[in-house]
Amino acid sequence: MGKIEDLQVINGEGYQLTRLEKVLGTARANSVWPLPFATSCCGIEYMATMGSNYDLARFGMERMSFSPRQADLLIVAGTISKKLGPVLKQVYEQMAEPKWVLSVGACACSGGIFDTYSVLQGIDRIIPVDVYVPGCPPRPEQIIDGIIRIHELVKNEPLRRRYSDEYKHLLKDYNIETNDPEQSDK
Amino acid sequence: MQSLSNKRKVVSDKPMTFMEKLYLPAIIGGMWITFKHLFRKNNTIKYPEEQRVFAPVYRGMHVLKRDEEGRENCTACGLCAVACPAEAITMVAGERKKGEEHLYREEKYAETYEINMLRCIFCGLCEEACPKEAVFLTDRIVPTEFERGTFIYGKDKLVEPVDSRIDITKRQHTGKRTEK
Amino acid sequence: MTQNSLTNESVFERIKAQFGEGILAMEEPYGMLTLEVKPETVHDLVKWLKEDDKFQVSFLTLLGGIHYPENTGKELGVNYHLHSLVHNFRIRLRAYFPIENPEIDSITDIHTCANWMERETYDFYGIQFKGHPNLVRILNEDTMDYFPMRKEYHLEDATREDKDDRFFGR
Amino acid sequence: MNTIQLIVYLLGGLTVGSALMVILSKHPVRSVLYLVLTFFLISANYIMMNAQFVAVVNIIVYAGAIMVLFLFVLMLLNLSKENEPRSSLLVKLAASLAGGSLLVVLVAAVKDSLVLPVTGVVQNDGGLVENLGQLLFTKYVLPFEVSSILFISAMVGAILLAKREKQIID
Amino acid sequence: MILATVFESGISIQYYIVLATVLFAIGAIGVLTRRNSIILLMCIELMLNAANLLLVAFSTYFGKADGQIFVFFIMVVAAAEATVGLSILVMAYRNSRSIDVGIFNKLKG
Amino acid sequence: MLLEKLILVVIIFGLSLVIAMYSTYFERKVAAWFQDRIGPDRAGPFGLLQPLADGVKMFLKEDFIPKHADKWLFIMGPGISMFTALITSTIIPWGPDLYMFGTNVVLQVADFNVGILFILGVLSVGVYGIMIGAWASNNKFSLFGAIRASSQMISYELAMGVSVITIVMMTGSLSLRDITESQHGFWNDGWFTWNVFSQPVCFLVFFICSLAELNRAPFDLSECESELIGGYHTEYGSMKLGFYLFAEYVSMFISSAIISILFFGGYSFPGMDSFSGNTLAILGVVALFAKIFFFIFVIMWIRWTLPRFRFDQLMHLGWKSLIPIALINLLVTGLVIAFKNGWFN
Amino acid sequence: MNWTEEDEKAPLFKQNESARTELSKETIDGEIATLNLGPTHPATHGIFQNILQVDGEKILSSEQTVGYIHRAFEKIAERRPYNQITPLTDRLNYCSSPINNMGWHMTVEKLIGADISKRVDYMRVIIMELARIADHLVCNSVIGVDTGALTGFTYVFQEREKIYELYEEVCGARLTTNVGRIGGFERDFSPEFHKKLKNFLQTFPKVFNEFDSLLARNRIFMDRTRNAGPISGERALEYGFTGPNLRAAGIDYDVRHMNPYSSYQDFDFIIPVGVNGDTYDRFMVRQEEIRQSLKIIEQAYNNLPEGDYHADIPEFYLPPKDMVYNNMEALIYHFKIVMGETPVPVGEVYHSVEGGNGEVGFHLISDGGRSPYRLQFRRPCFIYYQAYPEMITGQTISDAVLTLSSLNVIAGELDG
Repeated sequence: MGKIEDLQVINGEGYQLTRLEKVLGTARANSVWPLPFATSCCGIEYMATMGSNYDLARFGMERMSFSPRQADLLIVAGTISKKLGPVLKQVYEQMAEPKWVLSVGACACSGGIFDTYSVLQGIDRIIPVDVYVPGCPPRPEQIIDGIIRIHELVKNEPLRRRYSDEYKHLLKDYNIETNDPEQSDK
Repeated sequence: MQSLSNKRKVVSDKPMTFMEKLYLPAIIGGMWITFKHLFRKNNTIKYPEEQRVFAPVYRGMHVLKRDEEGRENCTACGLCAVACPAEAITMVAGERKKGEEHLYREEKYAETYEINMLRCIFCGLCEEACPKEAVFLTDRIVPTEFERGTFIYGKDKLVEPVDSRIDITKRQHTGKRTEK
Repeated sequence: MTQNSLTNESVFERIKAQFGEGILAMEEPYGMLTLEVKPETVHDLVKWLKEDDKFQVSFLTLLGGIHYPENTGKELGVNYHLHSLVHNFRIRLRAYFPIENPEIDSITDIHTCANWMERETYDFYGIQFKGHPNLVRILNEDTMDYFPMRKEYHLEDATREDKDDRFFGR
Repeated sequence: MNTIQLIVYLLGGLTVGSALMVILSKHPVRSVLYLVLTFFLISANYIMMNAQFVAVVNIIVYAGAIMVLFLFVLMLLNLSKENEPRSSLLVKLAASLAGGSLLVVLVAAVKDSLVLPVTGVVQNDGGLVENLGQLLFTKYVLPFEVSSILFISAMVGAILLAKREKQIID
Repeated sequence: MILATVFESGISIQYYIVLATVLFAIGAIGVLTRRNSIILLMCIELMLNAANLLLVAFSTYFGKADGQIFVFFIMVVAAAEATVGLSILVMAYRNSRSIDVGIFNKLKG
Repeated sequence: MLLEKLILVVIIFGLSLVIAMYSTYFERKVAAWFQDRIGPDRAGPFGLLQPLADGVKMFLKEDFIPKHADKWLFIMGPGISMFTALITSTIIPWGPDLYMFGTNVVLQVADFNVGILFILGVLSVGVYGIMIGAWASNNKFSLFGAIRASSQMISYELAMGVSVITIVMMTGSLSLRDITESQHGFWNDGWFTWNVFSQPVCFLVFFICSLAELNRAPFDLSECESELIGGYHTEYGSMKLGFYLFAEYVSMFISSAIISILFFGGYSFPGMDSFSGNTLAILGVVALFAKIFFFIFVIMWIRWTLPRFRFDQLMHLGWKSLIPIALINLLVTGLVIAFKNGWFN
Repeated sequence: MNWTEEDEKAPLFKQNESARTELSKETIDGEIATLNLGPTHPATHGIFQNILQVDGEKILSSEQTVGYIHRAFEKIAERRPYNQITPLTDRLNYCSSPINNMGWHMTVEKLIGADISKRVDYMRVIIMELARIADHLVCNSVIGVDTGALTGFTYVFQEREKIYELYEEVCGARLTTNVGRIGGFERDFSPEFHKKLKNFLQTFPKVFNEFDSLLARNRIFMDRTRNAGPISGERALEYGFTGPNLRAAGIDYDVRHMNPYSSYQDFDFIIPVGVNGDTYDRFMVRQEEIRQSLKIIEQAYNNLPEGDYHADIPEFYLPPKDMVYNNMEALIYHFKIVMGETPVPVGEVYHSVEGGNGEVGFHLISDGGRSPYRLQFRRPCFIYYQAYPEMITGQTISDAVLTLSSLNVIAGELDG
C-alpha cells in the first residue's frame, strides 16, 4: 500500500470533483474513529496517548469504537501471535469501508524481539497496513505522528479508490473478501 | 489463617454510613471535584506544534557519530549486532583504502550499516556495547512511514551529517563519564 | 516477621525418615533445600508436606519442566517449588524420567493452581501428568505438533527473512 | 366525499390491512410490529372520533407496555423462523372458512339488528379528561377498584408463574 | 385544538361497526389458524381492541363518556391477560422448549 | 395558519438537529474540560467543524448490513429512534406568542390538550427503535443491550409517570402551555412560582428517570462499551449509527426542554412582567434555551463524573426507591392540595 | 469482537473445541446463551477469551482460552546472554517493568554472588516503588473506566505521565524501561530526576486523593464492586494468588516483608489487607499500597546513602567508555561482557520479588554457558487467572468485567 499518488492519477477526475474530494477527505480525516486492537505494552502507551497529556481527542479521535462496524482505523498495538492472527483478520474483515490500519510498535510491525515460533512476524502478513509506527513501545508522540500520517492518507484518498481494481487486487492478495454492498444482502 | 506479618491492616471494612447510602452526598462531592477541574489549566501538549523536551538520555533514533575531524567512528567490530536482542543490526566491514583517512577513523569501517527500525526495540544495548563511541541513541524519534522497506536505515540516514552534528554530550554513556 | 523455624537439615531428616527410598539426592544450592525424588513419590510427598502439621508447606510457587538431552533415561524433569508461608520455608523437589515415557502423577488434586502449570509444562515439554482433568495445550495452538521447549527445537520463526545470521555471532 | 371521510376510510383500510399482516406474517417479531402498527392506526381512529385521551392511553398501554412485553418475551425465548410451529394447510383452510363465516354472520347480524336514530349534532366533549375522571371516580368507582384488584392479582400470579422453581425444571 | 368528530362529516356508525367486526374476525381467524401461542395471545389483544373501537365509536356517537370508561376496563383486563398469559407461556416454554399451542394438550388429565 | 405551522415545524426540527449536532461537539469539549484536556480543536477554529466532519464521515462510510440481520428491521430501528426523538418537540411551547406580519404566531406546533400524556406515549414507543434495531442485528451483545434498555425504560417510565402526575395535580391541566403559564414569572404571593421549589423531590425523581429514559450515564447500561461493546448499536455503522447517536442527543435536548418546562417555568423568567409583546417573546425563548443548555450541561457533567449502575441495582433503584418516593410524594401533594381546597373541613 | 452465529462456525472457534466440551451438556439449551467475552472484547484489556454460559445476566459457567499473545519468553531466554534478558523481562508485566528488571538483576547477582551496596538497594527501591504505583494506578483507574467513570482515569494518568518522565530521566525510556544493569544502575540519578521526584512526591498525593474521593466512598461504585468476584483466603492460596489479590482476600503475604530483598527490611510500611477478596477489597488494597509505596519512596529518598551507583564487579558491569578506549583490561572485559563470555557459576537459584501483581519469581538454572540453561518465570497472572471462572460463577456479566479488571491480569505476563 501507500501508492496513493499513483492511484490518484489513475482515478483522475475533473478539477471540481477533486476539490470536492479534498473537502470531503479533510472532513473524513478529522473524524477517524479508532478501534484499538491493543494487546500488550503498546496498549498502555496508547492509553497514555488517549490521556490528558497527549489528548488524541484533538484529532476528533476520542470516540473509540470497539465494534469493528463503526471503526475507521484499526490500531494494532502489540504482539500478534499466530494464534491471534485469524482473530485480527476477522476484525479487519468486519470493518466497513473505508478502513485504514495503523501498525503500532515493533511487535505488530515485524515481531520485534519476539522472533519466535509463536509470534507472527509482522501483521502485514495477514492484513494490509497503511502506516507503520516503529518503537517498542512507541512514544505517544510517535503514535500521534502515525495518526497524522493516516490523516494525510485519508485527506488525499479519492473517494472511489475503494472500488478501484488495484484495491480489490490488494485485498485479494491477502485473501480478504471485499464486502460489496450487493453481496451483503445474502 | 493467622497473620504472617505483624503489619497487617484491614482497609476495606468500613461500613456505609447513612449519608453514603443516600447516594447524593458522594455524587455531589464527585461533581464538585470535576467541576473544579473545569477551571484548571489543561496539561495537554499539542504535539505536532508543541514538543515536549525529552530527557537527555532518551533512547530514540540512532546516530553513527563522527569524530571531531568528521571521520566515522565505527570500525565494524560487530559488537552492537551481537548485543542486539532483536537482531536488527546488520553490517558489512570494509578495509579503509588509501586516501580515505579523512572519512574513516580506523582501518576498518562499515561499508554498509543497517538498522531495521521496525525490529529495533530501542533498548540501548548497542550504545553500551559500542567500544568506539560510534553508535548512540538520541532524543530524536523515528518517523513513521507508509512503506515497510523504508525502515531499513542505512548509513545515509544513520551517519550524522558533517555540517549538522547531533549533540549527544549529555548522554552519560559518552566518554565524558569519567569517574573515580 | 515469622521466624524461619525450619532448617534444611531438620526438614530433610524428617522427609528421609518418611520416604526413605523415594529420595534420590539432596542438594542445597544457594541455601534452598532441593530434593531429587522418584517420579512415583512426588505426589505422596507433596501431599504429605501439605498436610503435615509441622511443615504446612501449603503453597505451590512454581512448577515447570526441564530437558537434559544428554542424561539418558532422565531426559525430562519436573521442578516443584513449594513454600510454607507459616514458616517461610521454601523447598524444591525434582523428578526425572525418560523422554520415551514422560509420565508423572498430577498434583492438581492437592494444589488447584497446579492445573494450568501442568498444562503449560505439557504444552512445552510433552510431559504427561496422570490424573490431570484436562491435559491439553494451553498457550500454543491446539494444532501444534511438537513440544517447543525441548532443546532440539528452534526458537526462531522460520519465516523471518530480514536477518542475516552471519552477523550475530550465534 | 370530503377530506375527513377520505382520511377515515383510508385509516380503516390501513387498519384492516395491518391487522391482516399480523396473522399473515411468518415471523412472530414482524407480527408484533404489525400489531403495534395496528394499535397506532386504531389510536388514529380514536383521535378522529375526538377521543384523544383514550387514544394516547391506548398507545401508552398497548404499544408502549403490552407489546413491548410481547417483544421482550419473543427476544428472550429467541425464537426464529425455524422453530416457528406451523399448522397444516387443511387446518388453515378450515379455520379461514370458519373465521370467514363468523365474519359474515356477525356483519349480517349486526347490520340487520341496527335500527339507530339518526343523530343530529351531538355536543361532544366526551374525550376530555375531566369528564372521564368525573365518571370514573363517581359512577364507576366500584368497577375501578375491582379492576385494580384484578390487576394486582394478575401481577402476583404472573410473578408466581414466572418465578423459577428448581423442582419444576428437574 | 379539538378536531370535529367524524360523525359530523357524514360517516355513519355502521362504518365503525363493520370495521370493528372485520378486525374481530381477523383476530378470530388468527386464533384459529396460527399455532404459535404468542401470536394467539396477540390475536386476542386484537379482538379486544376491535371491541374497544366499537365502544369508543358508540360513546362518541351518543356523546356519552361511559363507553370510554369501559375501554379502560378492557385495557386493564387486556394487560392482566397479557401478563398472565405470557408468564404461562414462558413457563410452558421452559418445560417443553416449544410455544406450539399443542403443548397444552398435556393439561388433559 | 397551516403554512405558519409548517415553517415552525421545519424550524424546530432543524434547530433540534443543529443543537443535537453541536451537543456532540459540546459533549466532547465538556469532557475535555473536566479531564484537563483540550478536546477537538483541529477541525476548523476550536474544532467547531467537528460535527460536520463526523457527519460527512458517516455519510461516506460503507452502508453495511450484516449477513444475518433482518434487513428491513435493521434499517427501521434507527429510523424509529430518530422519529420518536424528534416528534416530541412538536408540543413544546417555545415561548410566548410572537406578533409577526400582522398575525399572532404561536410558538408551539400543537397545544395538545393531553400534552404530557403524549410525551409519555412517545417515550414508551421510543424503546422500539432500540429493540427492533438490536434484535435485527442478530448479535448477542445487541440483544443484551435491547433487553436491558427495554426493561429499564419500562421500569423508569412508571416513576416518571407518577412524578408527572404530581405536577399535573398541582396545575390541573395536562397541557404543557398551561403548565408553563401556571409558573409565570418567578415570585408570586411570597413564594416561588416554579415547580422545582414546591416539588423538589418530584423534580429529583423526574430528573433521574429522564436520565434513565435517555440511556445516559449512569444509566447507560444498554450501550456500556466495557460490557456490551456497543450494546444495541454494536452492529451498526455509517449513517444508521449516526441516527442512533443523533437520536440520543435530540432526546437529550428535548428532555432538557421538558424538565425546564415542568419544573423551571419554561419560558418564564424573573421579572418577565415588565416586558411585553415581541420583547417578551424573544426574551422568553432565550430564557427557555438558557435553561435547556444548562440541563444539557448538567447531564453531561453527570456522565463524566459518575460510575454506572449494575443492571439489578438499576432495577432496585427504580422499583424500590424511586417509585415509592414518587408515590409518597404524590400522596403528600394530594393531601396538601385537598387541605388547601378545604375538603377536610 | 462480536461473534455472530456465522463466526461460531469459523475455524478459529473450532480450535477451542476441546476446551468447550468440558462444559456440562445439560446447561446448553434455549434459554442459556453462550457469550463470547473476548478475545477482543473491550473488557479483556489484553487478549484472552472467556466463553460464558449465561442465563440472562447471570453467569453459569465459563471457560477460558489463553495464549493469544504467547511469545515464548522462556525459550528466548535460553538463547540470549544474561544481559540481553533484561529487555525481555520488561515485557512480562509491562505495567511495572522496572520491578521485573530489578528482579532479574538480583537473581543474577545472587547467582554470581555480587555484593550490592546500600545506595544501589535504595535506588532500586525508589524505582521499584514508583513502578508499583504506576502499576496499581493503571489497574485502579481501569476499574473506574470499566464502571463508567472515565474522568478519574485521566486524572491519575497525568500523574503516571510524571512517573514516566522519572523513568525517562533514569534510563531513557518510558514503559519498557530496561533500567539497571547487573550490579547496579547504568547511571546515577540525574539532578533533573531529583527535582522531578520531589515535585512528584509533592503533587501526587493531592491528585490521588481526588481520584480516591471520586470513587472509593461513592455508593454507586461501592455497590458495583462489593461482592463482585469474591474469593476466600483459603481458595486464593489454593489458586496460588499472591500480591494485592491475595492480600485483598485477607492474607498478608508480601515478599517484601517475608523475604526482604534490596534492603526492604529498612523501611517501615504496613501491609493492607481486605476481607472478602472482592473487587472493592482489591481496589482498596491497591489504593492503600500506593500510599504505602509513597511512604517507602520518601523513606528511601530521604535516607539515600552516598556511594557508588553500581557494585564493583568488573566481569559483569561494563566499564566506562573512556576506559574501554584507553585501558586494555577494560576493553577485554567490555568485549567479554557484550559477547556474553564471562564465566557464570554453575548452579540453580530461585529469587522472587513482589511485583505489581504478586510474587514474580525467577528460577534460573545455569550450566556456566553464556545464556541460562533454563530460566523459568513465575508469572503471577498466569497462575491466578485460572481462578477467574470460580470467581465469576453466579455473578453477572458486569461483575465479570469488573473482576477481570480488578484482578489486573496483564496479558504479557499471563501468556509468557
